[in-house]
Amino acid sequence: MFLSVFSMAGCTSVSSVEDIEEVADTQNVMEDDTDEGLIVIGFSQVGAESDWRKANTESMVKTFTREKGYDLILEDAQQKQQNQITAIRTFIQREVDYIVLAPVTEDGWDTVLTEAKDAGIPVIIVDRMVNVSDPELFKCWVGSDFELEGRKACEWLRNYCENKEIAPEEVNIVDIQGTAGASSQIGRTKGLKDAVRANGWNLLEEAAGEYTQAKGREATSRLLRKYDNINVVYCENDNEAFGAIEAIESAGRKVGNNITAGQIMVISFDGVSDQAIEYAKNGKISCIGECNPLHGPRVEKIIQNLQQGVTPDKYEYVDEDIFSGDSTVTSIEVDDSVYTIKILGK
Amino acid sequence: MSKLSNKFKDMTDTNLLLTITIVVFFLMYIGAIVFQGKGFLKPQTFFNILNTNAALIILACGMSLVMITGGIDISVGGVTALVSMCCAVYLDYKGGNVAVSMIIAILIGLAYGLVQGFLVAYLDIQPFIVSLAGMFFARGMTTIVNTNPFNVVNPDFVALKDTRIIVPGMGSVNKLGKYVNAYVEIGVIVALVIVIVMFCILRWTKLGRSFYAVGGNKQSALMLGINVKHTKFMSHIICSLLAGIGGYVYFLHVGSGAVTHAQGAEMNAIASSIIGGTMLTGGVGNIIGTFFGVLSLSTIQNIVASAGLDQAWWTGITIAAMLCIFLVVQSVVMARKKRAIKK
Amino acid sequence: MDNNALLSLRGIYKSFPGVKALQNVDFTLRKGEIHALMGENGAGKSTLIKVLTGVYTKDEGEISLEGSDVIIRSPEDAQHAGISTVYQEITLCPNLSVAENMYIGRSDDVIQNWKAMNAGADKMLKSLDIPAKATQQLGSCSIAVQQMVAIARAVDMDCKVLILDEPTSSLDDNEVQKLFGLMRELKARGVGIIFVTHFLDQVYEVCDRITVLRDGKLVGEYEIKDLPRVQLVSKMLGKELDDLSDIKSETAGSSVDTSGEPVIEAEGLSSTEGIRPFDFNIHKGEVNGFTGLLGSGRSECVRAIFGADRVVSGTVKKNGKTIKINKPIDAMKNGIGYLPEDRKVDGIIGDLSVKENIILALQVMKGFFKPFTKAEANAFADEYIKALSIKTASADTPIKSLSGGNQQKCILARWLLTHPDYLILDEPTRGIDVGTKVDIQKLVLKLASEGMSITFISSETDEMLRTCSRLIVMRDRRVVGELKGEDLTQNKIMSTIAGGEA
Amino acid sequence: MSKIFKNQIFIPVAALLLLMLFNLVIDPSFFKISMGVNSAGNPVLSGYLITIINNGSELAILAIGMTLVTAASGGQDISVGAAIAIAGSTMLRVLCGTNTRPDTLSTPIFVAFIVGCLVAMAFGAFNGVLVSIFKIQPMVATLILYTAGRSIAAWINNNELPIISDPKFGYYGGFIPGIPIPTPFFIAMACVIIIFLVLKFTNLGLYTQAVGINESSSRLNGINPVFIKWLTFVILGACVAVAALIKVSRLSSINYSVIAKDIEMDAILAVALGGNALSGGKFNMAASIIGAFVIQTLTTTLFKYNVPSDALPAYKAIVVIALVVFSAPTFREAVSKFVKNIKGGKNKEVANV
Repeated sequence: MFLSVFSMAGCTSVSSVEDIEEVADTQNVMEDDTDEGLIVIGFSQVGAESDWRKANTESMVKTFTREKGYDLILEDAQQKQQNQITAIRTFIQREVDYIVLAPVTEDGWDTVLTEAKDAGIPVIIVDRMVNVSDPELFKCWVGSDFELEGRKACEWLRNYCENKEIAPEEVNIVDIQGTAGASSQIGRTKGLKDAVRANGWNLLEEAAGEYTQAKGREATSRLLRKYDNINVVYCENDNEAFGAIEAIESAGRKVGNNITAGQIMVISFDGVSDQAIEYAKNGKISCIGECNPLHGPRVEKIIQNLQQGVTPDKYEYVDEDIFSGDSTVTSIEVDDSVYTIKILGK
Repeated sequence: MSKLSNKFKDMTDTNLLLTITIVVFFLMYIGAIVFQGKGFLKPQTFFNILNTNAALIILACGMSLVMITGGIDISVGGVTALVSMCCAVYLDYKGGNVAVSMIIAILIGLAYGLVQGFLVAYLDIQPFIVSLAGMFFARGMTTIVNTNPFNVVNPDFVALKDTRIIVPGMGSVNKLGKYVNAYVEIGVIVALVIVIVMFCILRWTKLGRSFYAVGGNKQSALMLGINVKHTKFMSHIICSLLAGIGGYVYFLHVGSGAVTHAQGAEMNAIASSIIGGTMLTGGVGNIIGTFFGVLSLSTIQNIVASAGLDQAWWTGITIAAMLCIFLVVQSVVMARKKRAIKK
Repeated sequence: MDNNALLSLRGIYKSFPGVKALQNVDFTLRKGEIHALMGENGAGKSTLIKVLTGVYTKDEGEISLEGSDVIIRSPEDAQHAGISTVYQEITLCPNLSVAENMYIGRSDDVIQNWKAMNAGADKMLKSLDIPAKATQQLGSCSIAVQQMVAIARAVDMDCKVLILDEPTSSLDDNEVQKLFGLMRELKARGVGIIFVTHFLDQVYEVCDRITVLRDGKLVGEYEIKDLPRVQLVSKMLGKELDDLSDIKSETAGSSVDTSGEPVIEAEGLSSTEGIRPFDFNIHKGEVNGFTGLLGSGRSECVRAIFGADRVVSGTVKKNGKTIKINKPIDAMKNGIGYLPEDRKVDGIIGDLSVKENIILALQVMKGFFKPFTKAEANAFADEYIKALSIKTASADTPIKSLSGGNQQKCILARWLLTHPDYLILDEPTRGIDVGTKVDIQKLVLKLASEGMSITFISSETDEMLRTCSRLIVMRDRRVVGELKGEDLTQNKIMSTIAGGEA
Repeated sequence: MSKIFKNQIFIPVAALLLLMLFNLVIDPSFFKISMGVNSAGNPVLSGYLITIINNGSELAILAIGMTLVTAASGGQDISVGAAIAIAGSTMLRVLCGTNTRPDTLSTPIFVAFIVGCLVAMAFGAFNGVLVSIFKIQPMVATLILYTAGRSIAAWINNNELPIISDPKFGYYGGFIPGIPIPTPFFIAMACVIIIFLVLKFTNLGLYTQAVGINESSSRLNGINPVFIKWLTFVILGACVAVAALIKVSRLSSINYSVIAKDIEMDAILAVALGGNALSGGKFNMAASIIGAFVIQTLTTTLFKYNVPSDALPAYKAIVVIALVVFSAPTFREAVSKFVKNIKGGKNKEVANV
């Protein structure tokens, strides 16, 4: 399964794959210089709540192997900030060389990151952002521009509606939100809200989906009972979208692009799992804003730079695409950049 | 040898189980040092266990108490979450002061104790059902109070939360060559005080001994002139009160309110009590044992984490395995002892 | 009105759903007397005592202690008023120490002084010759010692009124004598003692006065010297008694043919409960018995035959053929029935109905996949309720709401229903009123005459003499003798039990 | 009248009627059942009542096993939720083989169910051994599996989330084409019928009750209490497997940490609402099963009035407490005394006049 994700990623962000190889080469040279032997990295992961998260973890595990001179200690926090704080404290006691943190929420990191700084351990943040008083508390951040993802997906919807001559006031959207307070939730929600305001769509309700299939299903079926005019379900990740599709189908409705004919359009994010791509191909999901989970190589590059005393950029965005199974829209423009839609053929 | 077996025979059940627990804890910690090395040798690692588990220690004390009395209270985790959320909302949205938030915590605990205690003791409803409903109610109320998790930024509170008490004479040199003192959080002091107070209550007060009597045999306790209903009532009052205090200590440690806070804490508290030698049938148990029970439980978690068993599910499996071994050992030891007495 | 009255109860009423347990009962206890409270099972003795000790609250009536009215709502209140009680069942906490059991629930002190408590307890235990240490966990003491501890607690409380509710049922003769000595001593100190027992001998040995209850009503209060035994029994039963003499006249089981193959024959049997290997046999239509002091291994022997404890050695033959008995079901399938010693713990299944309790053993023998139909079960139950005249509201009443004697009859019915070839009755008459006792004895003889083999165990020797034709005597967990025919006399039994050379 | 009132089944039935009445008064559309077409193009019934019988099915199935365990051992199995995760994970593993997203099933569904069933029964047997042989209290013994279960479930599938695309697998938790009534309801009814036949044609009921009330006495009557207790846990294991089949079929996938979450609490509640003593002994199977549907009705009613799922427990708790307080003997006694006093007072007044 992992391989397929990898190859899929390969077709979407070719550059990063090349990076891996380059870095791996330099790494082999490097190894002889360090007396300690292995570089110990403590990685506090949020959990395993979604396919994206798993691909993210896999990417880290596959990158930081013993063969390449790393010792990765992975701590699964099971969605709890408290567990992450405990994990970081354990890392400090074990005197790891680097701490990689994929924070569950943005707030509440000051204390523990100060401890890490005092202990002289550099911290690299991945995926979601942290909100700290002193930006020096972490070395750098690697992740996606979630707001951009949201804006791209909305731009696709706008283009699609224009092409199909659907009036903005006929677009009735519900937003199945991700884990409240997560950067991705905040960014994707903001992207949607801005677009709703700019285009005059109806945003019927925002519901909590917590990035899980079960919650997505539950929220959607509740909303379907409440509103009978929903025609766009904006899910903030794939797992929520799977749940939403189930809910729509078990309520006796159909998913698809043809919203004027009573179908319900599902828009989603991440696009890491085969199933999501499959759904996009056969039109169950109309549009997926990709969120690249392959942070491992980027983090490795940063660590290599740090080892050599090079200060990396503070913020690094990964490249991301947008997929659809429908060829109505071929390219969109956001902030003066043009993005080509990856049309997934059947 | 026969002297030893005699001693074994004369030991009260409580002391016997306590001894097993303490021995196992030390063996485990030594094992951890031997196999895992430097991390476990640092005093701060041990104090981190205390810092992280201060709230659990308090909850487990209350749990042991109701278990000794022959009951159970599975609402403690829910109460912890409710306390955290209420205090967090109060402190941030209302800009309230820290002292009042403490009173709120204690009042929530007290209210829980009054209602649950009344239902269990005076209406004779099974404690499992009552506290199950209590747990549901607390978890539900927590969401009703506020759905989204958030960190408290109230400056007084944050100052209190970040207060560290230096443990004199202990510390270690860190990577940068700096000597760092070992420290504990305020919650640990609260937990230790509660352990001592609870130990004294159970050992030396009339009420404390009544808990054991009621747990040992309700009918007999009644005949011996103990007010059984009042005793049960008090056990729930104290347990919920401790859940309130434990909830605040938890809140003080995490500094945030969230619906998912302290999830499964009730089961951890029960597991700690059992590992600490408290029996769910009532009448047997010891607070010191419970204290070591919590430490054992979290040491295991630490070992699992630092053994590099990366998947989260290993923690669950090892804790369960440990629980299983403890239970079977307890069961076998008690059965042996019974047989020894018969002969 | 008696000036010397220590405790008086006037016009006590107490009813439970469907039962009027006490109706207008008066009772007076004087200073320095031992007062027997007598009556059949279900006469209201236990209820009266529970009202007095606050376990039940009375519906109506007054209680006065030393002339002033007292209100007793809980055992705690009773203790504070100076009424202490020793119950038939042990009402101590097994998980606490001996000393604690003696002192808990007594003082108002918030803090417990362990040192003083242990010292006091040790002194008391020593003075009463109880073989236990103050710091020992109560659960690790034998039942008899536990009962003695309960008595020690009551004695130590400096009470004005001491209630002993069948305290002797788990004590051996020696311990009973020790208890009587203690009672006399307390009496001399002016304590009033209420003594409830089924043993008539004991009543006549220590008591001064008797109050008789029947069907929840007061029959009367008598000086002991004015009330001969026969009259006491007739007052308790409410009828003149010829039945007792009837039984005596039958010299039981003399006509049994013991020449043939025994029905059950055991050789070298021993179990995990620590009895020495013993041999045993019984013939068709014979009634024999195990006798010996409490703890001599009587019950353990029959339990080994029935497979109730794990058998470690020996063989059992039925009608000459070796059979394998590992667990009770094996014994049952071979036509053996066992009425256990402890009715509450081993006999009844409290929440199940009388009917289910009666059919249980036969049902288990019939098999898991072959339940009786409702009609069959009802027919069985009705037959035996009638045959043994079990007093119950209906066959569907939970057995726990029946009186002790009727519960025992149900258990008896359960085994009779299986039509065993060999029936073991371990203390079938313990804690049962005289009337039912006689019924059961008669039934045993009748069954034997119909060809059933029966082993009968009882603590009351005269009862054994009346029913058994052969007695196996036990001491210290081994068989020490077998008595039959001429040798079946009280004296001979006593001397065999005692084990003197004489 | 008083006989009806005293009957054990009165409480759950009354609770059910009360809830129905509440819905009838507030919003009769609760009872509306409409015929629709689902995504596969099959005619299906939908409506709140259908939701209740659909979603209450797993609970009813579990209540059967839980009632027996409660009766025989005087304790509860708190690991059923975790065990469902294990059984479900096993079934998916067997169905998928090595590929987590297979296009075709590698084994027939029937085989997968049997394997899942055996695994669930084995875990039931494990609990049973701890309870019956080691004499550990059921709640404590099952705490072990409760702690480890979901981890084991994740481990079975290497922490992957297998997804079954074959629509046939969805039938068990959804609809069979052409039949508009949800399949879980049929499965639950089949289980109910089986257990009633078992209770009628075997002595399971008598034995479990006897063992639960007085173990020592049962043993002396030839029953093997160790085996009976163990057996009830194995039966519960089988119930768990059936519930697991429905659960995973609903999703055609599994979420280890969420699947059947807190269902143990609901199952225990169902037993308690049925008026069965949680301390064991006598039981009434029908009452437990109705109890399960009471809980589901309550849940559905609350959902209907837009109570968010996280806040649901709070309302549930209030209803539960009201029910147990009402059925508590002490409370009933106090009330009847109070009523009597009022009546008595009136009588006296009359007499005075």
